[in-house]
Amino acid sequence: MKKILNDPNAYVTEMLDGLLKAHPDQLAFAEDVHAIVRADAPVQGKVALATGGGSGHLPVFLGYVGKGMLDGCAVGDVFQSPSAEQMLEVTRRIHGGKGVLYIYGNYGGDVMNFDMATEMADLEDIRVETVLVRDDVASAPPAEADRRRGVAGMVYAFKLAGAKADAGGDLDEVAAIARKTLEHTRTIGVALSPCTVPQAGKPTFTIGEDEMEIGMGIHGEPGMKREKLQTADEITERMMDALLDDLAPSEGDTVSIMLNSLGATPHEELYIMFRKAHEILGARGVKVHRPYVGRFATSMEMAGASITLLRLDDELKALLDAPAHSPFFVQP
Amino acid sequence: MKKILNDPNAYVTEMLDGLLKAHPDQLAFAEDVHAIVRADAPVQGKVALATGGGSGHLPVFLGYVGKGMLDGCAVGDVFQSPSAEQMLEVTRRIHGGKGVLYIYGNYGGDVMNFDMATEMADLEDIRVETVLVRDDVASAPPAEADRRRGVAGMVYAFKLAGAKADAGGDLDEVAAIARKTLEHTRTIGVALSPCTVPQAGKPTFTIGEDEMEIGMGIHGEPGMKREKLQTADEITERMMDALLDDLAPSEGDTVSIMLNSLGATPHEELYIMFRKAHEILGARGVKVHRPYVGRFATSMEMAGASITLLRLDDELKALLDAPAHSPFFVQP
Amino acid sequence: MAGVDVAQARAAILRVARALEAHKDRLTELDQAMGDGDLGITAGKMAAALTAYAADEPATTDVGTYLAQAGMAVNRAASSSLGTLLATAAMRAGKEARGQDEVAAADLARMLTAADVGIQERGKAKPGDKTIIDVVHPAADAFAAAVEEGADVVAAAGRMLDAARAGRDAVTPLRSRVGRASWVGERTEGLVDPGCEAGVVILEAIAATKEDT
Amino acid sequence: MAGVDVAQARAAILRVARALEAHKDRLTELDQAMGDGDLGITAGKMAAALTAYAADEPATTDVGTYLAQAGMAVNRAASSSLGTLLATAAMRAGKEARGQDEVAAADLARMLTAADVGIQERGKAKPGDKTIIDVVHPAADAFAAAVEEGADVVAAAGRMLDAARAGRDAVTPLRSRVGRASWVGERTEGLVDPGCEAGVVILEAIAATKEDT
Ligand SMILES: Nc1ncnc2c1ncn2[C@@H]1O[C@H](COP(=O)(O)OP(=O)(O)O)[C@@H](O)[C@H]1O
Ligand SMILES: Nc1ncnc2c1ncn2[C@@H]1O[C@H](COP(=O)(O)OP(=O)(O)O)[C@@H](O)[C@H]1O
Ligand SMILES: [Mg+2]
Ligand SMILES: [Mg+2]
Ligand SMILES: [Mg+2]
Ligand SMILES: [Mg+2]
Repeated sequence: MKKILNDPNAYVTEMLDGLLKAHPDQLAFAEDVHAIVRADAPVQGKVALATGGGSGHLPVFLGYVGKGMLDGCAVGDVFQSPSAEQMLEVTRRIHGGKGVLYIYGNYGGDVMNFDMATEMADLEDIRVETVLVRDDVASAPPAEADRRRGVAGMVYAFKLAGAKADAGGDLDEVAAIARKTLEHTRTIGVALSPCTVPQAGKPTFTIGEDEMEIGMGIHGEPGMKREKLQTADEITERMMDALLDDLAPSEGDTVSIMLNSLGATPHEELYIMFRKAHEILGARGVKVHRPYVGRFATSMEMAGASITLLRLDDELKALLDAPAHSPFFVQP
Repeated sequence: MKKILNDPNAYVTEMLDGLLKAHPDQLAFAEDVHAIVRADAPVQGKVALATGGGSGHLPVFLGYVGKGMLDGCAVGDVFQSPSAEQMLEVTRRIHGGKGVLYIYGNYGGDVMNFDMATEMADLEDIRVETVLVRDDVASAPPAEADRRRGVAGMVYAFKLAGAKADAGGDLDEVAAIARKTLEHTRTIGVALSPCTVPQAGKPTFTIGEDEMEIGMGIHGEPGMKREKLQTADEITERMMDALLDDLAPSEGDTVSIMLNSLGATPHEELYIMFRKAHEILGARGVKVHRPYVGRFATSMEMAGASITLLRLDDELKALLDAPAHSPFFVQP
Repeated sequence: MAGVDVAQARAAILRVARALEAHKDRLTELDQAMGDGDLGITAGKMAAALTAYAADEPATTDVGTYLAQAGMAVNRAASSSLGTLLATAAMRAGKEARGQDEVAAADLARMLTAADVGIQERGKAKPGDKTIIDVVHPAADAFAAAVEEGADVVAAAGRMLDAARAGRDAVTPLRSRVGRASWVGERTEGLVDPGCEAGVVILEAIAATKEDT
Repeated sequence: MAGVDVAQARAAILRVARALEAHKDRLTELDQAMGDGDLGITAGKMAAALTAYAADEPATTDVGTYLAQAGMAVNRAASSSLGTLLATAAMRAGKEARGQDEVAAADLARMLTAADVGIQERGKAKPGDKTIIDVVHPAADAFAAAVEEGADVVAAAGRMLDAARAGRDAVTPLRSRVGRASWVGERTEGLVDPGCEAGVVILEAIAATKEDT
């Protein structure tokens, strides 16, 4: 897949430069360390939410920095963790006196660096709590759920924890909401074609013209197995089966569902999948509330999609419905 | 590029089915004829706005049906005009007593069918005005501007005319705003890879691994010429030159700019291009107001991007800033 | 010589459907060279719509109404440029014969002319722009002239087909001036216009009436 | 025998940088087979950061501080799993020697152990999980044991390297249990762990001090 690029080494810097020029009213920038914060940060008297991770997943991560969601984000190179120093800088800039919650995906580099940042923040008397996102059911069996990768489901955690912080929750309450949200969240992906990391210059993996991989991660991590490409209905059914087995909603339950393109797969195909997913939920007596269909967590130009389910109770539903406003996520 | 598909012949029907299931509060559906209207249509006492065209361009066309934008949309097969009958059905369902404005792209099939629908609507005493979108500067020289294709610039026309209709404008006033908007709007695209029409089953065109085509249309219509792939800055500069030559804004003018992915090209690359476009405008003393960066008019999974400029005066600026709410376009 | 009735019109419609279906690939090829390559798909849709339309016994004996309704079926199924123009042609030709259970040579001449005018009004193109008009317009003129000179339908149809083919070939060296092909510019010079080719295919299928029915 | 001073630490840092740069492609290859294939990029970033760090005359004579700051430079430049673990290792080893203008064999043993502990605390993996720990842990133990037994630094370094290589080879048949490779599961059996390989490369470069300086 071809790219519109300048120097691959300047990819993230130029991307951030454009982003800041496009959203000057919403975002501010610690240019030297690639840290993005809300333009009005720190919001005094509110628990601050931070995330971070590699670039190449827009809108994840920094696209959710905004009112009702995140306060700041440390931006790594493509598919690379940002450093502890970047995370500390974000933490300092967003801390509004009520502590900081880190919500990010369960990847080695990120975990280690956020842990380092937590130790550093502690030295500066900033209280930090951490909630790891581990929603990808394909990355480990239920018994080893703490090894799972974090993928699109993190958006629900940002949204609901952000709403709780906006509603005046303290650090423990906001962290509890993030944890509860993620306990009720499951994701699975399917990849049809790879993407290219600009600095690497070649595709992250190879896959046959008639193949797909259900369960593949958003950096090309291995899924369940390489198979012949199936129909949209078959693919959706297999993905939904995996999710429903793991989440096990009961008849009468309500879920929100996120049909997410990994990048190249167009909206048209997402709606074709959504149609089938909706039908499967209906057949199980599970109701759908506030579905999301679009691009929420991508791998640049990778072809494929993921499905996320979030089982809602009244508390989570109210938080999901609260307004939010970031450059990539607007909910009136 | 691989697709997640069932029967290619059911592509549009299944896509619409999913769309209606995802947005039941916002959209309603004349299922048999593939006509989408606002759930609250007809809005009495408001000029109604309709568009239509082939599928495969989401969010264009139907993604802009919603408050502050369009009232209805006739949905064709992929890259195929809908029929006059579909357009008439939309027209009937949205007419709120103040007439109907058709805004759509200048393509033969669409023009002929909307003209037929206009004649039919006339028999039913529904007054219809038409504004053709012809914003693609690459498709004909300025002297033959009425032959130009309609591409992403139509979104500005939907937005501003929709705002005028919301503000109580009558049919002539709303049509005048649509015309004025389009007089101030110019677009150019660049394509890096083709897309595949499901029913055709093969790519719409072929292009070398190291090639691009500046000026290509959103169905793969020929552009200026096939060239070696250049850097993001070079591509952006050439596109901006073509737009600025044609639009000729003066120092001190204000424009809105839309950096639009044709589908596969990720947000990251759009921001890299936006950065350069912003710099070029700055160097000319042209100010940027309310930029849009994302996917607004696509060709399914085509790789490439388009840039649209809209020169604003106070009237257009106020209409651009007005709120809008459709499944694909939310502006608080 | 008896005129054309609904049964014969129905047979002609089925012949047109078969001819369009048979020429799908050729039309796609031509449309790929200077358009968007969908004309084969459009031809297939028109063929299917016409076949479905003519599958039932005609509900009317009125040739005009029968033909106009075929045009509406075509528009519903195939609303690309050519689909819409051909639907318009059928509707206008049908309107010209409304109320007639049989149409004679002179009626056919008027119907062809109405189709020609309809295509020009709908598409706003003129002879010489290198479109299907460059087939239909000379064909209608030739048929009318032949009928005027006293030729029977078969002979008039022969002259019509000669004019149609000559019209197609005459514009082949020219540059396309309207529709998608106009964006391709000088690269269209020397290429057969796909709409012209479709026009010839359809007129040949219609003209076969008098021999095969 | 004199201890290691800042000048020698700086020379060792430059040797590590050169070794990482030289082994980039090999590390990428190994990381492609069971990870995300970026370890060569990470190695290049670490090499560049270390080279830049050691380009200036050291601003301190304190070996510990000098080494800890090198670790911070590595973390800023390369914050992948291994980059962070190695940065942590350097910071912990440096902390252990803070305030010393020279470090002797026994200091080096403590520093290596601190690095080992640091990596385990930071990454929360254990020996046998098939990570760089399976190189660093036995290497630190072997060095400490040799020093305990009265070996000089050169001899202890030799035993350290033997243990490091043996540690890498011992886990190659096993299945990876942490990090990206754990998602690849049984397909990792028989493959050399990229972090182990990097660990051996780095320790070899450090150990070369005593011979080349
Ligand atoms: N405005 C027009 N008037 C007459 N004929 C036209 C016009 N536009 C296109 N055509 C004819 O239609 C043919 C293309 O048909 P079609 O493939 O259906 O068009 P498209 O795919 O561009 O909608 C052309 O070869 C030409 O003969
Ligand atoms: N938690 C951990 N503890 C110790 N070593 C680890 C851990 N995670 C990964 N590693 C080591 O790091 C190597 C991969 O390094 P790197 O490519 O930087 O990882 P990633 O790209 O996944 O961030 C592995 O081969 C392994 O030796
Ligand atoms: Mg065509
Ligand atoms: Mg077409
Ligand atoms: Mg790696
Ligand atoms: Mg990595």
